[in-house]
Amino acid sequence: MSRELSYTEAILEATDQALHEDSKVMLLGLGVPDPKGIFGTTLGLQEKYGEDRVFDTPTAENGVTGVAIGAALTGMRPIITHQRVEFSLLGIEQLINQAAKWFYMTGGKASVPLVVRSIIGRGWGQGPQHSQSLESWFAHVPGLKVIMPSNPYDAKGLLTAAVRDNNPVVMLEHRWLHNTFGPVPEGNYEIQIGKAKIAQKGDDITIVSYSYMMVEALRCASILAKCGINAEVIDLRSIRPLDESTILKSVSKTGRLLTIDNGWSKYGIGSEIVSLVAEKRLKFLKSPPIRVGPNDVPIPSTRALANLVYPSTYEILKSVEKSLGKELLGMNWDNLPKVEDTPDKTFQGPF
Amino acid sequence: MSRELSYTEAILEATDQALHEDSKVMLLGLGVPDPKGIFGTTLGLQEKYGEDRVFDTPTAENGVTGVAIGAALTGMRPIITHQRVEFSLLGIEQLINQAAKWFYMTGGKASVPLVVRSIIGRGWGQGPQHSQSLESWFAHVPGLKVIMPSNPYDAKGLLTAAVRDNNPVVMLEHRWLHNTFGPVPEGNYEIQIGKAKIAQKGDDITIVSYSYMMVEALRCASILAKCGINAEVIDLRSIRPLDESTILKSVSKTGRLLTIDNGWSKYGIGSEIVSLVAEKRLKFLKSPPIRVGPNDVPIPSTRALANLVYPSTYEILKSVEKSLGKELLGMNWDNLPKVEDTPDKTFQGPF
Amino acid sequence: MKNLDPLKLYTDMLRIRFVEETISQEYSKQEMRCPVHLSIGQEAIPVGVSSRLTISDQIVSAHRSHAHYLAKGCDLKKMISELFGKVDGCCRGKGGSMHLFDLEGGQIAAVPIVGSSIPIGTGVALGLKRQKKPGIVVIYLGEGATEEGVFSESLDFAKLQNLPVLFVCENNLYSVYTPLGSRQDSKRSIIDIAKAHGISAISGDGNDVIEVQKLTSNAIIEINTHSTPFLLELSTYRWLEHCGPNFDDHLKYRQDGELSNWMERCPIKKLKLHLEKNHLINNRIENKIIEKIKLEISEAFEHARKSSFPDPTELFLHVYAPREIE
Amino acid sequence: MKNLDPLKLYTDMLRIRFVEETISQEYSKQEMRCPVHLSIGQEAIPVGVSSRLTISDQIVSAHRSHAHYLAKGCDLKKMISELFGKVDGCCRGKGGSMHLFDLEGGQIAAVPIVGSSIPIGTGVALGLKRQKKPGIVVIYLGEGATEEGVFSESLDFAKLQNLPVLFVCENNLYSVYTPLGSRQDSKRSIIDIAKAHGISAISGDGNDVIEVQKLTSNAIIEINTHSTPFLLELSTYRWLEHCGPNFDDHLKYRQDGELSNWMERCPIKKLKLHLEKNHLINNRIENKIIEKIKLEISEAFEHARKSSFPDPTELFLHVYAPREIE
Ligand SMILES: Cc1ncc(C[n+]2csc(CCOP(=O)(O)OP(=O)(O)O)c2C)c(N)n1
Ligand SMILES: Cc1ncc(C[n+]2csc(CCOP(=O)(O)OP(=O)(O)O)c2C)c(N)n1
Ligand SMILES: [Mg+2]
Ligand SMILES: [Mg+2]
Repeated sequence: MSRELSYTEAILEATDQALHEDSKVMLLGLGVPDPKGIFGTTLGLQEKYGEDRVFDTPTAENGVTGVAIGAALTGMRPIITHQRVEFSLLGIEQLINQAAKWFYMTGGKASVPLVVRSIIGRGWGQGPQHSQSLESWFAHVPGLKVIMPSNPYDAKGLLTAAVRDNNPVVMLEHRWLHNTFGPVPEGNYEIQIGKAKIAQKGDDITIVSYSYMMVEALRCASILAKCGINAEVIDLRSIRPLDESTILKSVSKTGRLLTIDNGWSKYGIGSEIVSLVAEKRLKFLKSPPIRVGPNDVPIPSTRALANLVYPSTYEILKSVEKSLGKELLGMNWDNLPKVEDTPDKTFQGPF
Repeated sequence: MSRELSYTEAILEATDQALHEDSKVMLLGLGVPDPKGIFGTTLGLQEKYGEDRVFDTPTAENGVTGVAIGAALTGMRPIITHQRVEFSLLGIEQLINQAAKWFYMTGGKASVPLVVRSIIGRGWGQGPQHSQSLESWFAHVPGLKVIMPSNPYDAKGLLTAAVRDNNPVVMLEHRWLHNTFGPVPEGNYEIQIGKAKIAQKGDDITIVSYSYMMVEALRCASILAKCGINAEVIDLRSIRPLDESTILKSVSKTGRLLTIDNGWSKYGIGSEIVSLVAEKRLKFLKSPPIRVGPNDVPIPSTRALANLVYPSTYEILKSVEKSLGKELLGMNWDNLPKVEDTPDKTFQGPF
Repeated sequence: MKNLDPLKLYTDMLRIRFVEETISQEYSKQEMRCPVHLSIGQEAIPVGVSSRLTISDQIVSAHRSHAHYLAKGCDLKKMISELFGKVDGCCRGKGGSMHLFDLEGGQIAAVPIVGSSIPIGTGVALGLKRQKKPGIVVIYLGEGATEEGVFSESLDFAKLQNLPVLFVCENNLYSVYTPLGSRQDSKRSIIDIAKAHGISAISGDGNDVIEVQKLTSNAIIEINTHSTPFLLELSTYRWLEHCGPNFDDHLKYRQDGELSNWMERCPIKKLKLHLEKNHLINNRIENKIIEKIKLEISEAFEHARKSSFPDPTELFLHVYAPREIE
Repeated sequence: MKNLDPLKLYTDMLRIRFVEETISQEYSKQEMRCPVHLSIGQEAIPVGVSSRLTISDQIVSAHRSHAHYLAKGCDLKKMISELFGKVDGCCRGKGGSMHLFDLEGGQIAAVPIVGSSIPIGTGVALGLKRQKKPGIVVIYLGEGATEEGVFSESLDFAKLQNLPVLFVCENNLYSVYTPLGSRQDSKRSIIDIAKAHGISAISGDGNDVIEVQKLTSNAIIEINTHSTPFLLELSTYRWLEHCGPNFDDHLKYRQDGELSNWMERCPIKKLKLHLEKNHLINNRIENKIIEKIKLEISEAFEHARKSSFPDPTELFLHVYAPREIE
């Protein structure tokens, strides 16, 4: 397991293997076979599997979502792509009213095996209509599954599971994860949808996050370790179904909870987790749980403001301090990474 | 204030007075001038204000939402209607990406005064695609305001405030409230958006609800009173902005919290409220907060199952017992109203 | 290919008419507690269309789907039980009248969000084509549904991929109570919209079942020979209220005399005249047909009445499909 | 009415070209940190259209809006500052390149969700008509945007209400990297789609500014005399990458030689030939024009560079409009 792939390559490989494994799998979306191949995640697949299985579409998200549902009803297993989750809103009626309810509505007689990949934007001035992260919308709806992998290994394993699932699965990919690297096995493997991962074990506080915010969570955990604080970091991986028992078990042990949201916190993912813990583990809580997430404003384009939207390492660590009820020893508060409008130096826009 | 109106009449009167008061107000939507007039809420208005101001539209929710936004940009104050919130999903891109962000996106230079009325269905076998209640979606989005009046007085006052507001306001109307009656003043008046109401004062437990579930909440409160339990019942009225201080003040006093959701509880309205309280009033909580709401399933058509979806008086009272940590004295558990598929005898379907 | 015998067409129309009339009569008993959109007056279209369909052809419908379902040969008992909310309904009671389907009969879906059935039907055709399965897909849609943008999106996609789709637009002049003129400019043409997308299209009298049958025949030939979609726009008229069991002429949203004119143009009456002229029917034959239909219908209602409601545990069943289905 | 002098058209096109070229050159400095969709090669359409617009006319644009904004006479400094993310940008930095607008100049909106600008522009026209305000609304849209269903919905609504809308479709053959043929059947016709909705429509050469001007004149006359919408489809071509500052011919998604053919058909070059033939331009005049434009542009960039970023407190400003605005 020493081979490293980027998140992009992991998605590409999972898709390639899914297309190879099952002739019913098909891949469609605006730009799928173009030279950029959905940020590299679909490159070369049309050449390999032909235009019948891997193809471009008109700019018509509502129609395309419906078409994918219809094809799924005949036994196909479509994967559709949206370069921004905002574009998917045009097809959300199909996803929510139709796909999510089909199996139930037909009394278990017909299902819609469909994967909807949507990219969540951030940074480089994408602005109010290209930077939202609407996971709590999808997570609210019974009948949908929602995965938000935080690293290449999970991206491949969860996408593989999603394609094999007989339900509509929404995969939300953070643009800033695309160029992150990590070990990825060559063969096919699945990560169970609905199971969280303990990304780091610890006893002092439970930090729950997912998707890109896991990068922040783990960074904070290693800083905390230097201060002698052992954080247990939970990577949700899926937000529906939600792995309640892993969360509850951890908080029972640590007695402290911090959630880091990728999207807005009001009526967000952290709200569900904090409520769950308050309902089921109230007595275990040694201090009030804390939700951290983007500020409750539309995302502005200018970096002067956009950088203020997102939780910083500083804010997260300060929240941990508050939760612990004591100062972090040996912290150098001045030396923390600042929020930037690019994930790394290789990212130079424009999209 | 002895005059009683139905919820429907209260909406009609608020709209009538808004059209009268401001020539920029206009009302459009599929069926607005038809003989049923959106369940009676728009009857006679076209005759009174003319086809230029009150008019029907094609079955084209996306287009109509965009048109209303465009008209609002020129200074008009459109009210649009959807006979079911599910239909509004076709126009949700316009509402969320455009209207909700316009004022922010233009640096405060242009705003979208727009009211979107959507009806939430329930009962009489409406089924999976005509019974959803998606308020937590709208509540998640900064830039929107979301009102959910629970009675005729509030319906008139909140709608009046919504039409005068310079922001997009979503009003969700529960179909089962349409035929409820209550005192409504004749003149124009506003209820402040973002302010909750203490519908009943009490010291023993805080019950937070909104929209149709307030009917249940108040029913339970009066049953509880007979058992010597004084519940403080908060009617949220608006779910964005959320009146945090009224909730926190109440829980500080009672130490107990029960939320009753109108839509699904997972990632729902109750989640935000429970989290808020857990974060800010943890120490005050004498027992774990409890969320009650529709079961986490698509809404089936058959009443044999649909009636099991919604929280019953029994379930709510049992939750209160759990919260109080003691049995309700003198309760006759067998004599409670059952969940029905109609709000009252006058409702005989079909829609 | 179904029987092309006009008497069969007559029987099929009459059967649908009687089913709908029975629902209408029985509705006030409050056993069928779900919205119903009846098709009385519009029977010729589904019967004419389905008379040219085979078992491998699929149909997709919307909110007003009873007639489509029955004409295609789907199961009557499963339909009535569904309306009653019973567990042996086609959706185990979970869907109701607005979600009728029958995979064996060939109605793959009914979707009550206006327009949303159209891309789904288009996708069904894509699935068939990719799997090289035989058959075409008929997508029934109201003229109101053509106002939803997804109609145009689906035309574009169907033509681009050259899918075997027959779009059948039932133009009954109304969307709920709203007349055509308040929704579509008088110069707007559904036929021309299809043609502007490169799709052949033709209009016809939707109350003349023989004409519908002919137009369908020609359309299917075109679809199969040129592997291209086709659109039929057929004029017709709904007699009862949009949703519910009753007449609603007193509401005055219809033009004066409009309903009675259209009732004169009843598709069943029209075919009967033709049959009589050609001595293909007499009282004895007709009575036998009626008797058989009535028996079948009363059995279906009796069956539904006696059937059980789903068990409470079914509430949590079917939210998610398991890994292995079928 | 703006100056119809062809030299003015030339100046306007050249000014847009230079602004876009400057953005392209300066982009790598990473001061303009937002996606940019440049219009080099497509200048004739907005310049030709705007040459027939008055100050009371409004335009609505999409993601590729620089040229529309500038041709309409909106403020250059506010645009460049916006690209720099500065507080004196047209959106106080909150919008970036994809949200340019200038209420005084008449660009009421730019909307980067493909197609979503179309009903908004239609609604602007409704608002003007209801308030009996003068002016028409020009809605610029790419040929890709015609694939979104809301295009058809907007055509229907605009015609139904007879709104003063001029739809200007800039057909540049691509949506991002996807060629027309992968998105629209060869028999699909945007002109015919408009006509099928009852809207007059005509196509023309979008790289010939004089032709654009003429077509626009005629369209506006039709809109005003018959109070009806109108659609123009104008062919053109984007030289640079879809989003970003560079050429991208090496990506090979364009046909071989396609770009160079279209560069030959440069709208500015074409008009210059015409001017030269009619002795309306010479080196001296041209140099003066260029000098003036370059000065204006460098001043705008200098200004943007020196301007401040919005204060951190602005993050929470403008989420909700207060009761009293203006
Ligand atoms: C998206 C959406 N908007 C509105 C409705 C409400 N509605 C139900 S049926 C119907 C009429 C549609 O008219 P048409 O397509 O002509 O079918 P018809 O009822 O005439 O058969 C409408 C508007 C809906 N179900 N879905
Ligand atoms: C709804 C939606 N889908 C996809 C996109 C991504 N996108 C941005 S610009 C664009 C191209 C649209 O093509 P066209 O309308 O022809 O305009 P052009 O770029 O050619 O000027 C696309 C697909 C988007 N912004 N919005
Ligand atoms: Mg109709
Ligand atoms: Mg284009």
